[in-house]
Amino acid sequence: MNFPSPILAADYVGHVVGGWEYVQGAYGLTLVALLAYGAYLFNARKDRS
Amino acid sequence: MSGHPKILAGAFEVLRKDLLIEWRTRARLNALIFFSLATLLLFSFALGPDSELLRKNAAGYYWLGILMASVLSLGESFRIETENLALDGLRLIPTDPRAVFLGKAFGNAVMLWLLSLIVLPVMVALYDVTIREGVAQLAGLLFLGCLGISAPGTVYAAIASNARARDVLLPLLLFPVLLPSLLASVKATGLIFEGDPMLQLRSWVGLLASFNVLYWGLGFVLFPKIIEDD
Amino acid sequence: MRHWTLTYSSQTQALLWLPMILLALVLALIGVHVFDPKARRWTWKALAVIGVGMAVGQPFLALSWVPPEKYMGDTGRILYVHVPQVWMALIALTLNFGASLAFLLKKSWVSDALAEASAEVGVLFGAVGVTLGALWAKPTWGAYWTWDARLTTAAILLVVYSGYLALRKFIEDPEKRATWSAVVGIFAAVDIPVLWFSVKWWRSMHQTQSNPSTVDPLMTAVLRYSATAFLALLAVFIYQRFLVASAKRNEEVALPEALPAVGGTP
Amino acid sequence: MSQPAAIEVVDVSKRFGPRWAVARLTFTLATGRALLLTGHNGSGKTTLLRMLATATFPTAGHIRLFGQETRAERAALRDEVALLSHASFLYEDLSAEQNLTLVARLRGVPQAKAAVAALLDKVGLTTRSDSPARHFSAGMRKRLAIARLLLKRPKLALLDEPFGELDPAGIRQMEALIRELKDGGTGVVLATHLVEQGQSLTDERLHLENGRAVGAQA
Repeated sequence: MNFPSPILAADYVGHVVGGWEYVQGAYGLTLVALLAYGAYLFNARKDRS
Repeated sequence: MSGHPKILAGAFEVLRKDLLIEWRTRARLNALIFFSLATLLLFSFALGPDSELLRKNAAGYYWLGILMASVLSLGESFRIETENLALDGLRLIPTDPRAVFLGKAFGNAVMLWLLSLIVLPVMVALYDVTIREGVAQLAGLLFLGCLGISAPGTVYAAIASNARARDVLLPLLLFPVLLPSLLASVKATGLIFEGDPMLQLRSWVGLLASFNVLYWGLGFVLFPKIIEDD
Repeated sequence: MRHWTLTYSSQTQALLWLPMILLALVLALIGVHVFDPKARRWTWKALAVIGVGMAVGQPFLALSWVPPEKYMGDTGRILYVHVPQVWMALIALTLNFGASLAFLLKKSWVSDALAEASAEVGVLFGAVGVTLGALWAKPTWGAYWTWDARLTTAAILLVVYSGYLALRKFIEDPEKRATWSAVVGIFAAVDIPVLWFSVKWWRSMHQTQSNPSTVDPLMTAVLRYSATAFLALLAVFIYQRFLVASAKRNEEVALPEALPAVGGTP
Repeated sequence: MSQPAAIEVVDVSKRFGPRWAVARLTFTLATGRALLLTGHNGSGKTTLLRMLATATFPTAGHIRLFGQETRAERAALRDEVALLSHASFLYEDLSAEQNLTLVARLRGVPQAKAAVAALLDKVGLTTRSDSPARHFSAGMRKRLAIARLLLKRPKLALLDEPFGELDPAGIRQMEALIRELKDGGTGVVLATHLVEQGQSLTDERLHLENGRAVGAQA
């Protein structure tokens, strides 16, 4: 019953007071940083080959 | 042939040479003294006229003043070596690179120590500090702290002196590495100022001594890698 | 403390093993990558697929599957990225130390390139990790930054290795750059544990580290899953960055074989 | 061969960044002979001399001096090889005498003070022995650098543009000095633009272009 489900996620967004967007922001930040670095590496690799 | 006595003899000559140069260019040392005095003054200006706060943090400001001056004096100690490629000349005499490290690092420590002693009375007056545990202990501790700055300082100054943007690079590389010995120095100096009822001084001094052993050992082993060109 | 642990379904129980299996897979792939040069053409791709796939699933698990933490609530979910990110940074910087040491013992452009790659990727993960730590600290401790030993050390660690990266940029001669940065890398690495203890003693403020036995197994599982995902990404990043560094080094240092032999004697 | 050659350069290359300062150079110089090194600016003369002096080491290839490999035996070789470099190696803030005394002490020269005084006399700097090197003219620096080199009594003297910045009298003195070194059995490598002057002092010639030996001639 704890299995990942979008409904459950939506439930959390509705229920949890405060903090939730904040947590999502933190995850977004990680994602952006890793993506940006990956893109930079991809570019650098393309330039070198 | 190149046993330990030879390294120590070489180190002694290098030390003598550095101190001789410092003595012949006293104007530079004077400038350094005024620089650290200005730094101490700036702290008291920046913090306002709260004399209680200044006294409480005096040890910290004092060591920061020494640290700021150390960057200048370390940079200077390698500027004279890059001029005319004098360091190459020293190597080819030949001088053991480890002897160069010991001599220069010890010379830098002595210079910083003298500086800190000269600035000491002004600092005491400026921050209204009482030295509760004795001036001799303080002088010894200051020397130990200066040794802790000069060993990594000499290695990093040798590196920075040959790189672009050396004035930015030296503090950038050096300050974070110096933090452990700086923290120990500040704590121990603070205890000498404020008194040491809990007998913590010994352990801080012991800690500082251990950092010294570590950094001097690393410098001794790694310095040749920096100045030998292969 | 949390008796509801016992109510997990057998399905969930089985799933708790999944992260360990994935971790073993990732470690095996890294091992093959390191020891079999011929396999490198595909191992990094496999790691990339696993890493990206797991990283996409990670927010799903950490944000919705795992129940909120008892005391911290949802904010505690930040830890599922913060902690593994810092772990990865430490792994990368340890690798930098190894590469620096290897270079000083035996000069090789491979160890130099590896040192460059691991330091940069380590700083990236470290910076993200520390930022997330600060974001977590604000709602938890009421301030982004408390000067506790671990935070302070982490921050200084970032400065130390940013200095290392700056040094690499400021030296043009590849031989000197390699040697000097190796020396700086060793000084920095030795300084890190020293720094940690000194800051700890300086602050004399304790914060005991949590360990798996005091934490709900579900949370441990998600933490392990996240660490595995980031480990795969870390390996891919370091390898790719290593290839970039190697290619650059090859441009910088032509080989004497490229020169025709036209020797002459007086 | 009963005696190893003074200099043995085997397929030596030296790279600075992307540029090859010396490229696949091979030559030998028998003991007691003097070599003239010619070539334009940037042809690799200075780099070659620095490698012979063990100040720096080849990127590829080997250099052996008196049968000893430079990289491995640097400590021993530095005792026997002296370099008169383009850079003077002097400490600007030390006096002429202090500069020499430093070298003498580091080499463990007996009666350092007397030896230094004799050398200062020889290069004609006795009257200025107490002024710091900073106040010296280029020619005087050169003289001081020569005195520094002579403190070593080297088996091999490497001279990079020894006549540069000297006045005519100084040049004559330098010539006499090089002859003296040669007669004393010291090997000499002389890099100079003054080809005729150099040829009268040396036995062999090596011409460098872009780090390579060109048109070998005796």
